[in-house]
Amino acid sequence: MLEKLKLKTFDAEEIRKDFPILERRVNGKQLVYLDSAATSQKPRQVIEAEKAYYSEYNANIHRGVHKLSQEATEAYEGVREKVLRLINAREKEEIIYTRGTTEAINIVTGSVLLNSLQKGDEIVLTVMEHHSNLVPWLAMKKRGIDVKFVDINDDGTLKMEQFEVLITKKTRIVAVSCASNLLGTINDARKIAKIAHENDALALLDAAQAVPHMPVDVKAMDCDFLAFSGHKMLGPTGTGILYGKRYLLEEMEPVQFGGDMIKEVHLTHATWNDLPWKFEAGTPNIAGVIGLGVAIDYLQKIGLSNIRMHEKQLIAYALKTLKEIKGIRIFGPMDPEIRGGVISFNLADVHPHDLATVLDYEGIAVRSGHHCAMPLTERLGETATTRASFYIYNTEEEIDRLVEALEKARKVFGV
Amino acid sequence: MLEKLKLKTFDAEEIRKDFPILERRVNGKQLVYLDSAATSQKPRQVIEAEKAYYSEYNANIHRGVHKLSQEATEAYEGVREKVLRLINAREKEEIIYTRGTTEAINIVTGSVLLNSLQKGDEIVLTVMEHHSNLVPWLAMKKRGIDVKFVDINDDGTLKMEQFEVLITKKTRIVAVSCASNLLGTINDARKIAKIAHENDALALLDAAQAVPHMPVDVKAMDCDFLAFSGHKMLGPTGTGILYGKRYLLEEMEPVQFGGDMIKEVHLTHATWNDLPWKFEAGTPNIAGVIGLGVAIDYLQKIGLSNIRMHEKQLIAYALKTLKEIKGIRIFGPMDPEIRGGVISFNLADVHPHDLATVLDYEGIAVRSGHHCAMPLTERLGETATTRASFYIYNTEEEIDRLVEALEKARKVFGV
Amino acid sequence: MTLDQMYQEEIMDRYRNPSNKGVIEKADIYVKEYNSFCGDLIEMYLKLNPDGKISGVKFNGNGCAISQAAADMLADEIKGKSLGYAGSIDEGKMKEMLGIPLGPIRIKCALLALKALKIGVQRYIVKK
Amino acid sequence: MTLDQMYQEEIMDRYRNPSNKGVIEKADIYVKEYNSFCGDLIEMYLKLNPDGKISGVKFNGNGCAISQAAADMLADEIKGKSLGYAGSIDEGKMKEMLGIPLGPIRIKCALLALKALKIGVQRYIVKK
Ligand SMILES: Cc1ncc(COP(=O)(O)O)c(C=O)c1O
Ligand SMILES: Cc1ncc(COP(=O)(O)O)c(C=O)c1O
Ligand code: FES
Ligand code: FES
Repeated sequence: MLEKLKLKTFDAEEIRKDFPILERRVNGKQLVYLDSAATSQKPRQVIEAEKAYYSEYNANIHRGVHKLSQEATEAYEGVREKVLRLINAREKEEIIYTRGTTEAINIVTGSVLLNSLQKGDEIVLTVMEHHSNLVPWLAMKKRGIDVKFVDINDDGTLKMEQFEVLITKKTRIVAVSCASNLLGTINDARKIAKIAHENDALALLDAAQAVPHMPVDVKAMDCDFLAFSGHKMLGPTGTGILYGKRYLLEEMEPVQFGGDMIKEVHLTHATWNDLPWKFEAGTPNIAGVIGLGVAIDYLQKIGLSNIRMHEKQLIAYALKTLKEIKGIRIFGPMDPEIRGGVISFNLADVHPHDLATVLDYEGIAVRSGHHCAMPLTERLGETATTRASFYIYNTEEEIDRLVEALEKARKVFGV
Repeated sequence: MLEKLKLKTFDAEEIRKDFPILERRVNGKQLVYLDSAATSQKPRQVIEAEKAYYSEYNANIHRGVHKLSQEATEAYEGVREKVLRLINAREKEEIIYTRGTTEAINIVTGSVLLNSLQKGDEIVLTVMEHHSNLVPWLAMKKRGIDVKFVDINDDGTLKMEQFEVLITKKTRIVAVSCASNLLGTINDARKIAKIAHENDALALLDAAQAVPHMPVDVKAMDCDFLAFSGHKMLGPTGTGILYGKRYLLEEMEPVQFGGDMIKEVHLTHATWNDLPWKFEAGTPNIAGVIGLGVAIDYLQKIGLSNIRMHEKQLIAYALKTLKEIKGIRIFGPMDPEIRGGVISFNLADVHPHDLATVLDYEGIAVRSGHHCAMPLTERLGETATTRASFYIYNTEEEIDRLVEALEKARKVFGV
Repeated sequence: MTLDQMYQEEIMDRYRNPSNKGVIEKADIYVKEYNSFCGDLIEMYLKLNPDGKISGVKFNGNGCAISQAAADMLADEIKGKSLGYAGSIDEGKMKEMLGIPLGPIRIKCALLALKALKIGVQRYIVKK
Repeated sequence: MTLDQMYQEEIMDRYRNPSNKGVIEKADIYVKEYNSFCGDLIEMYLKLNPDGKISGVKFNGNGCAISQAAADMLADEIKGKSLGYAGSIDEGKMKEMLGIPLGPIRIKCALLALKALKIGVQRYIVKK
């Protein structure tokens, strides 16, 4: 069916046929999966790619001369080229495979490049960061490094003017998400990177909620690091990417040590392998990376701009219909132009987890809680929220089902 | 066919039917896979388990209230119990999921527990360690920590008496492999741990070549840490385990920071989650862990003692037939009682990679090179070796094919 | 199970109108425990008689309906009982009291108050 | 391709009896390069005439038949040529010279000497 995608129309109904899980029934109802911001579903093409690897050419990579190992190595290494094209990187050496966004960011924070930060140096984040782009930086406070936060406006957009104030000559790195996994806000990453560079600071972008959903161009944004997760973009679990500008990656010390990341080992010392392998110690998630390659092919075939358009339509529809529900509080910008396919809300005083349980009884999978953004949740004055998030396979009918179920919940909880 | 395994006989031919890849032909010949020490092949049960996860209940874990997330969480967390039983750990909290042995060891070396090592403290390793259990320790030398090495005898066994000398009150940790991935030597890990403890040092065991192949009991060995890889024991790539005694894991600081490993996050500080999640930051390899659980079931059904027996028979046969080849040099102990299913050798002056290429033309997959053990290779006076390694699905007929092919290689290279 | 069975009357009642919510000043036992899954907090306050009987018990915090109802039930259950009895209540008993099946995730809500109680009892015994 | 084609006569010949193996004392260009896949080492020695022509070239190290044969061929190819020509040899040319297809792994063997040569030429030019 992928053939049809070449047409200009973006037919989610056709795409759904590629996702076996969407046929599932939950509590007797047809599954409505609105939790793609946590992890996306996988098309059969990706599932089959992993199966094919294990059934036809499973072998450890790099060090093997035999046929299976050569095939596995070629497939595994070939995915770097696909990632490179997806985010418009310069060289394959800039693409490092990780377990996910979290590991990608931890490689940057854990490396000696940043260990060389000195007391008095500053890091600038925002209050909307995911814990992955927050806790690793907080861990640096012990070394006397100050962490500052850009706040949000009431509409869930960043107070852009604060960047100009908080980023100073003391700032060594500015780490910001391209899009918020809770508010949906799409940030002006390009501008933020520019302000950072004007102050000789580095810019790291957490693109976990961007790369799967819209065109991302590291050259255009001119970021120094970019981190994202494969499992949020149709790829297997246990996959992610760290992009880094080559000169920075060259300077950085590895954070994990072992096989594959070395050139030479003696009893007294070792020398590091070339990029990108310097950062890839031990046997990696070979099947996962190969699956990720197929996921990227799938996304490219649809086109990231088309995906963005589809999600924009969905979020516009969701904002319009959900805001009619009595007692609902919706967080984040109401303008679909600056919002990804994510909508978090609360219903009167109903606890989000109770709400999610109620929705689950209706077959609707939403996420509830702090969405790994406790400080932001607190900043919103909530203890938790309920989040519906969309992807290529979601439809307006599914949003209708969400609205119906929320009306039902209002009755159960008497609100 | 797994039903048959309940019989006392261990029928590799029956087991082979579960491994789709073994039907493959390479260069027109039936594949002979002798590279399981690098990564094992996967039975269809494991492949199907991953497929079932993605097709039926793929979701992110822990934070999700909805049905899919609950099912995924239960499946993912349930595997800890299986690992616990496999290695006879005390509590599920002692089982940490990692990408592989390498990451498991790096968690220990990277943690502040070991950052607290002081100048003058000593680490004791052996010359037969895999880079994974070598390079992370070497990285500590920068901090003034001394790394000492126990040597091997000519037969590839450890000079056990050196432990008594090298381990002193200055020794903080002794890190040794249970079985060598190059020599095949099975070490007396229990005794080594005992000597370590008598000197108040900790004992870390690299069990990458032990857990897949023989019964391993952390209580009996009384090790403090045990590291191994899921992908070497029929499990998916990107999986591994760190076992640690609870009191040590409690004391240790996490090495990666982000989602899931925290209890509370504020803009100023964060507190860590309970064990084992404290060490599992970010979305893990969910499908991989679930597949690993099925791999463990598969191994348990066959029985680890039976697997050991099968491999002992194979290695005895291999040693007997290979040593007849003119010009062959076999490394490691010639006694199958203290040797796992691994045999490394060199043929006259033929370069191991040329040899592996020749074998590959005969459909035989062997590994060649330093096997991530450069210092050991050097210690043996070689620049590289060729390695054949066996697992449950290998047969004596396959060893015959190896011998034939080696004879052919002798002709090609005129040796 | 249907939605109504899950959020059945007793649970909704106790959630909307708990009889044991509040604080006890100068409590003999005070425990603050987070649910690691949701970040919600429960506080348990126990007041003891000289003979070791639990004379007062309150819970506080912001949790879901399940956790609040469970805490309220648990408070009723141990009020006037010995500390030993309170310490002996296990997960099975707690699930029985709630009377609704819960998945691996929401069960943490049901057991949060119990977890806090157990910590409190243990700490008190050790300190003595 | 069969085994014999792979380890064809010229390759085996050059491997067993290389004409350019050895060292050059006081070489104008010396590079030591490891093959990260196998750990094997190749050393390239180049001697230049005053006019910039390569008057002598030797390689040393312990590699496989492929790498040794490739190094030997490469040495023959650049002997007496200009440094510019040496620097201009690309992977395609090297593969062509060897004349056997190689997988993604063994290709590194075939290109090791070339890699060392290119590094040496570049360094020399920069230093000047
Ligand atoms: C914005 C953002 N950053 C980071 C992450 C962490 O990604 P992972 O769990 O794959 O490491 C997520 C997803 O949970 C996210 O939404
Ligand atoms: C003894 C030993 N230790 C460690 C490792 C590293 O395992 P991994 O690559 O799965 O991290 C291996 C396997 O390559 C091994 O054989
Ligand atoms: S959701 Fe937090 S206690 Fe139930
Ligand atoms: S195997 Fe080392 S250079 Fe060919």
